[in-house]
Amino acid sequence: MITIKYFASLKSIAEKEEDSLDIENPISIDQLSDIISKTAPKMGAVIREKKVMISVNQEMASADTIIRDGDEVAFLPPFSGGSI
Amino acid sequence: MITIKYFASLKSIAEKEEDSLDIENPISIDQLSDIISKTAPKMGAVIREKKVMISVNQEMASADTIIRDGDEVAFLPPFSGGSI
Amino acid sequence: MSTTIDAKIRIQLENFSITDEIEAMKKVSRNIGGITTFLGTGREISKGQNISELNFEHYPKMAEKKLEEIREKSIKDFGIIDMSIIHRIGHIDIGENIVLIVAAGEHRGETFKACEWAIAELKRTTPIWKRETTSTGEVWVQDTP
Amino acid sequence: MSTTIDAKIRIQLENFSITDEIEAMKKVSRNIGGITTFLGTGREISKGQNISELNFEHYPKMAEKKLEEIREKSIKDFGIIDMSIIHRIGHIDIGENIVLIVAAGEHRGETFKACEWAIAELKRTTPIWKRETTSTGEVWVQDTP
Repeated sequence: MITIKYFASLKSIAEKEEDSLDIENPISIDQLSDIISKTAPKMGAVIREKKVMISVNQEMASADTIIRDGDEVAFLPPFSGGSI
Repeated sequence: MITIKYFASLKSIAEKEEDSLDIENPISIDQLSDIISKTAPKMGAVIREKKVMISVNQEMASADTIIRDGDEVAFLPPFSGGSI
Repeated sequence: MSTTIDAKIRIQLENFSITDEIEAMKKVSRNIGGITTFLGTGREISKGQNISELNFEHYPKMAEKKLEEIREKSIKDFGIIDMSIIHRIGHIDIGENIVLIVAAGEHRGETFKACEWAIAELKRTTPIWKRETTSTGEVWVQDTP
Repeated sequence: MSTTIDAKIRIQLENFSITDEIEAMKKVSRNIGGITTFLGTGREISKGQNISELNFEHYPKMAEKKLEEIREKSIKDFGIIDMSIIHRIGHIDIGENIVLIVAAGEHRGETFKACEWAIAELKRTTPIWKRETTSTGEVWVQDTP
């Protein structure tokens, strides 16, 4: 089971805050993005256009980062920093 | 009458905090320094060695600044700034 | 989320006291001679639009981890004595405190450098998002002006 | 010497509250987004010697005038919204607050620059002197390390 988290503006695009995917693994972030695109094309487009950053287990990841059962993948829109 | 003020370490060198000099004026800071040197040679030496700054009426002055009756001349050792 | 004032990294709903945070920092060492602090507050106007309120959301665990990394790197790279970083989340009104960075050192130069670097790094690396409410609606702020 | 918190330039015997000073500053404008603060405190060790207490003396009128000049130049040259400068005089114990500079602006960059310039300029131009008491006696500090 892979946990997927969406934050800020992505919550309304994904229409959820969190998801649990029971998928074959290990797979790459790139492959995971393909799977998400099939069920959530709007979210897939945002990922493909690289408008988000992706973390795996709270560390920044890239398209070829490998994810495994139990991992937490998060899609992160650009940070606002919370101040000036 | 010219008011003279001494601050910080200069108070113990001049052995006073303030002085009133009833001298002919206008005169330059340079000439005033000569007068002070005669009665207070230690203070005169400190002034001659340029170890102090001098202000006239709370503005920085130089050796050729002219002082007049009623002016306040202050001898200022280097500032510590009060912090790091 | 912790509210213990001794914790040097905190993400919290409630407001903080700058005096209390500085006094807590002073207890770290008697060699502190300078403390530079940056406070970010809620501005009324953003890109010409009047803002009525702000809301902050964070990625728990990851945000705290990033703040701790910033703190440790500030101490190591700039030679300061210590740093604390506090960020509020949830609803914040105009003029209220949002984020506080306290950099304490023996001398002032390194505390200015560390504090300025830390707030820039926080904005760059810490998963915290801001939603502004204006007369035209709510919007997640995505750029870092 | 004034103790009114609304006065933006003060030289005073008593301690000050950083929170109160920042809250007073926030009232100046609702467009303040960043406030950089520098606090100078009494260090325990100076040039390897243990300091037991500090005493500050100032040249009344001239010191206030210089601080006001620093404030006005900071606002003009760096484009900040406002600045307050408070310096204590008289007896100060180790760890106590000595000087506070609060620089408020719309954006953080100018507040860091203005605050750092202001404390350097204060040390350079403001007639305030520090006497350190150590085990070997009392000494007026004449350099600006």
